[in-house]
Amino acid sequence: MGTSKVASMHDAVAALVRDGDTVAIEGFTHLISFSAGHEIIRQGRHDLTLARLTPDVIYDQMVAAGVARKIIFSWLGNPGVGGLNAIRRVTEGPSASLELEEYSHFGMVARYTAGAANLPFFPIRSYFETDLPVVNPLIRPIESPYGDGTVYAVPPLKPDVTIVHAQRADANGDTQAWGLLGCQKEAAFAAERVIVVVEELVEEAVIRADPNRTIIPGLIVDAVVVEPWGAHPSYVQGAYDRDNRFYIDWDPISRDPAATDAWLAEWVHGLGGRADYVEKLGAERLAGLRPSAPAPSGSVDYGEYR
Amino acid sequence: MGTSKVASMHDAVAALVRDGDTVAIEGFTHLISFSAGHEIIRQGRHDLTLARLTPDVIYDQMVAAGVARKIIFSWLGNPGVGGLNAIRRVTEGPSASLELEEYSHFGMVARYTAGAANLPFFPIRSYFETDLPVVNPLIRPIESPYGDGTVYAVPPLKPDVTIVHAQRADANGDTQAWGLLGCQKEAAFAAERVIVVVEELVEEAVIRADPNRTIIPGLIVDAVVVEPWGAHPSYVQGAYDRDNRFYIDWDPISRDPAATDAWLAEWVHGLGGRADYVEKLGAERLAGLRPSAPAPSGSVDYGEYR
Amino acid sequence: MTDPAAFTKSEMMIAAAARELAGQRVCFVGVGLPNIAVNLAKRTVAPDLELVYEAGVFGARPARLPLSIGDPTIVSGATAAMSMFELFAFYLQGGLVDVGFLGAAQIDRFGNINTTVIGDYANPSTRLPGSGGACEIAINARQIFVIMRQSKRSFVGKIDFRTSPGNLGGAANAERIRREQGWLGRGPSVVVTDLGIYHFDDDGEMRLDSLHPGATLEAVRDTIGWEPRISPDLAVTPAPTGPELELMRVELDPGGTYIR
Amino acid sequence: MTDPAAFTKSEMMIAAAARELAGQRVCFVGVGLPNIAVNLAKRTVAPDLELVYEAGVFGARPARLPLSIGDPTIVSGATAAMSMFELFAFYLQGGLVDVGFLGAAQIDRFGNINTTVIGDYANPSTRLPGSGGACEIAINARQIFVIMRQSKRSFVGKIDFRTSPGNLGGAANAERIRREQGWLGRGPSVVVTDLGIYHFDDDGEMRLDSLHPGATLEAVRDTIGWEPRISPDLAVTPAPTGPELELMRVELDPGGTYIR
Repeated sequence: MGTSKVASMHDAVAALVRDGDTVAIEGFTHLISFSAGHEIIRQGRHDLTLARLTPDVIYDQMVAAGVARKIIFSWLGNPGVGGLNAIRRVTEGPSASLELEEYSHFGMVARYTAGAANLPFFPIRSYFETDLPVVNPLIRPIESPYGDGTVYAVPPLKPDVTIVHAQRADANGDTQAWGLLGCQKEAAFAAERVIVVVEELVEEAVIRADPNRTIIPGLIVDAVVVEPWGAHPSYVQGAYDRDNRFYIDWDPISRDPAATDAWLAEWVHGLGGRADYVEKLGAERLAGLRPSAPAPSGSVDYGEYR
Repeated sequence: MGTSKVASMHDAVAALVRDGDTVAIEGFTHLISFSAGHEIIRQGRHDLTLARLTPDVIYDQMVAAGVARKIIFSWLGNPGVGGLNAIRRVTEGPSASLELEEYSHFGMVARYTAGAANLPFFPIRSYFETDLPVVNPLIRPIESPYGDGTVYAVPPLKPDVTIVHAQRADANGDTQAWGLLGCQKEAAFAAERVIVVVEELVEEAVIRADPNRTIIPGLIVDAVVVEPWGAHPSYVQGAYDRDNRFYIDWDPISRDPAATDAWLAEWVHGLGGRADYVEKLGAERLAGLRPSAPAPSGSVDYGEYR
Repeated sequence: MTDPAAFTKSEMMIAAAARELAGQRVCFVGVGLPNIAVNLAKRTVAPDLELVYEAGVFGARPARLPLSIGDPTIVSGATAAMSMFELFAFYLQGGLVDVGFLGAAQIDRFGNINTTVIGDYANPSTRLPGSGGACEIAINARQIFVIMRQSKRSFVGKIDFRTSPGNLGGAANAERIRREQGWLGRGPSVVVTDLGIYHFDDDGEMRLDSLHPGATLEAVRDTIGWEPRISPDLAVTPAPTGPELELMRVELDPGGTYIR
Repeated sequence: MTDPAAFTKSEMMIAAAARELAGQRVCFVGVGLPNIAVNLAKRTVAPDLELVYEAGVFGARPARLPLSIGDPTIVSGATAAMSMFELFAFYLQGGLVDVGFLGAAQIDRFGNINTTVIGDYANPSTRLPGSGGACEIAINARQIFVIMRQSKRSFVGKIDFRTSPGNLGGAANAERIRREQGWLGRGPSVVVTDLGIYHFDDDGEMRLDSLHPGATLEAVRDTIGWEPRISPDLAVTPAPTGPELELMRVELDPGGTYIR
């Protein structure tokens, strides 16, 4: 099937992420493509609208680096630690310069779903008697055509680029993931362009042996980037754990603009890419993030039918 | 967790399927619970509303046996063979006695989805400029609250009972299936009561080793019936093939009311249950339906995190 | 081994339909004749064709001709197997399908299709299967291919029920409505029958562009419920090749369900 | 080994919150304090409790305290891991969640919750995380449990932003609106703080039913922005037991993130 889509992160971002784009790096706590976020910073993209349920440390870094003009989100924090300080600096007080567009988690998931399904809106039973539709006029009531009341609608979200990290893909971009699946599938189908970053490149036969495990078909994928540890400090089910120390350490760094700049200089601008980053983190730190033991899924039989 | 839900098909149907119920035996060509349909006939249920995308031979048999007053569907045929003759007899001509409520496939899937998600309607881009909304007033136009046009809505479908066949479940009812997944998940979540019929009862640990493979949690399951070959003459991915000869043979039988009655007497009323049916089919016929070779999915690693 | 000089009208029809798929990328495979035509195309003119089955499969590689629209052979070795919600919402309605390949019981000159009833809906003389996925395929696939045998009962001046919209009352009418309603589909582009190949002209009406070997314009006119438009450059369809016939007879339809 | 005579206010709060889950079946676990309270309950009063994580997990059996609302330990060994669409649509909105367990930055006497901003929305003095799933949990879970520390800044007469609806302007008002709008949720039923346990009375207002050991009514009044209703049968919360403390200190929160 066609030619390989395997590319370096540099080339994938250079070709597919453009100034002014709406970019979604999705993955709910799991499989967050920090490596793509860093490359976007390194290439100096600007005026991006960044969409993500949980902006997390990666968008805090991207905002600190000046790539964003707006964030579309549903929960803005450093999970388990506190606030996102770089984002707070540009959203609190009279000099706020970063635009925020805010939903709930299900609202964001429903927005991607409407985008993926080419629907003009998606109805959900949420937002009743809250202030969210007051401050976000895109959350609108919609009456059931069956005369049984009103629910709320959210509009489709169609990113220019969606970037997801996964355990494995083949060279066509056929992608499989397990563990938490978040809304990567919906965000990818909703997007104009898709970059998949994987821990491991596998033969097409590995994918085709378990078609129910596929979350994204190569059909909608523009580039496959192979970068082990590309989701660090977030995690990859079965491969490595969340590096909680990183999330905790980010808090004091991000409170201090100078320290933040120094961190970006050292860990992003000062490195060529994820391979350098992995080397700099060091084998010992990485080894400590491996699962305590394997937990195999077991195999099921699809049968051959000739 | 809790006590076992394992029951005989007799007891499951006796306890959970009631006269006048809306019953959905779902499974798109794959995993069709013929065995549950036969038990419903055997117990003489009546005035059922039968919902299914493709009524298939099983609903033809149930209609022939007089259990149904109405069918809700999207494609009414004997797939690859022709019409469903018992259903045609009671729907064509001036003496039609079976009520039909008709959608498209996506309309039916959307109805179950709205039922499962407790939505008052589900919007889809279908039905434009067709006669379906003309003859089915439950298919209604709905305007986008964003001023960008109109789509169609379908109402939720919430069966009293949904019955699905699957490869395996544990005694709690936690159910896993692979291959074609149809809309079993949506139909099960939409239902008030759920019966799961499986080829194999497995330990809870087998399910929990691969949580992404679970399609229905025991939480919504009322009974687990263990009946190998319970989906014959439909098929079970990895276990057995479709018995096409059965579908072809059904055509002349179902054209003749007397032959149909004789078939029901011999293969349904005359048997105690699926074990008798399997024995009557014979080992040779069944052996011919096994896959030509195994096709293992392979195992993935979830990792232990302590 | 296979004599290309002897072939059935069905074999010609299926081979001609398969060839129309050359250059296409993603095809949504309908039940019946489309299924064998698409599977033949995948083995001949369009090896990279991605097969989409409404049962919930993308990138199928059936090792045999699937017995119906759902079959374990379309899953084993496929790229992805998923819920029907995902297939209809994200693949079809999401705009990823280039060709929707349908059969029909009745068709009119503008490619509008009936697969629901013959006669009155409430009191039909024949109850047909209904839409299945055809209604949304016709609206959301970028273009529609149709394969069906010609007869006065099937090629009619007015269809009894519009299950799947084609060019409605003609091209101008259809284009305006599609634009206003935001359809992704541009409507029907090919109809292949047992007698010839039709495309749609600027008025949105079927035009006979190629006549199968052995078929005549009389036979065409005798099996169509309106005066058909004939291309001034009417071609003759190349006969099925030896390899096409071999594939149909030996691999795809050894029982002769479709090709007889 | 663990001295039950010495415990922190946080330990008392978490133990009291966990005990409230006795007899419950399906709990949607919020981020932060709810996470440790629910995990403690699963190991003590409610071993059959089914844990639902918004990240897309049903029937989690975390081998350690999850670091945040998403963590690989909530997946390994779970009953089901799925897309967030499925979790929110079918489990939560579908009505399968008995208890939604939330934290809050501000709460009012009727259990309405703010986790969005302090101050004006457009120009906030503090930007809080926002809804996450809390808004739809409050509407769709059958009942809501809240765990949060008391202070004049958090227990306020009027919240700055209503992220998650509680009993709105009182029980009568809330019941009418829930009925009219078809909510599945019946609203908040328990608030556990570092000082005591509140339930909601017939007016839909918080009522102090139990005071933690060491806490005083003065301390309660000093940390609440309205004159609190006090039960005439005010109880004293039983202190954390040795096993509860052991579980919190050794297994669930050895780093002392929550229990200090």
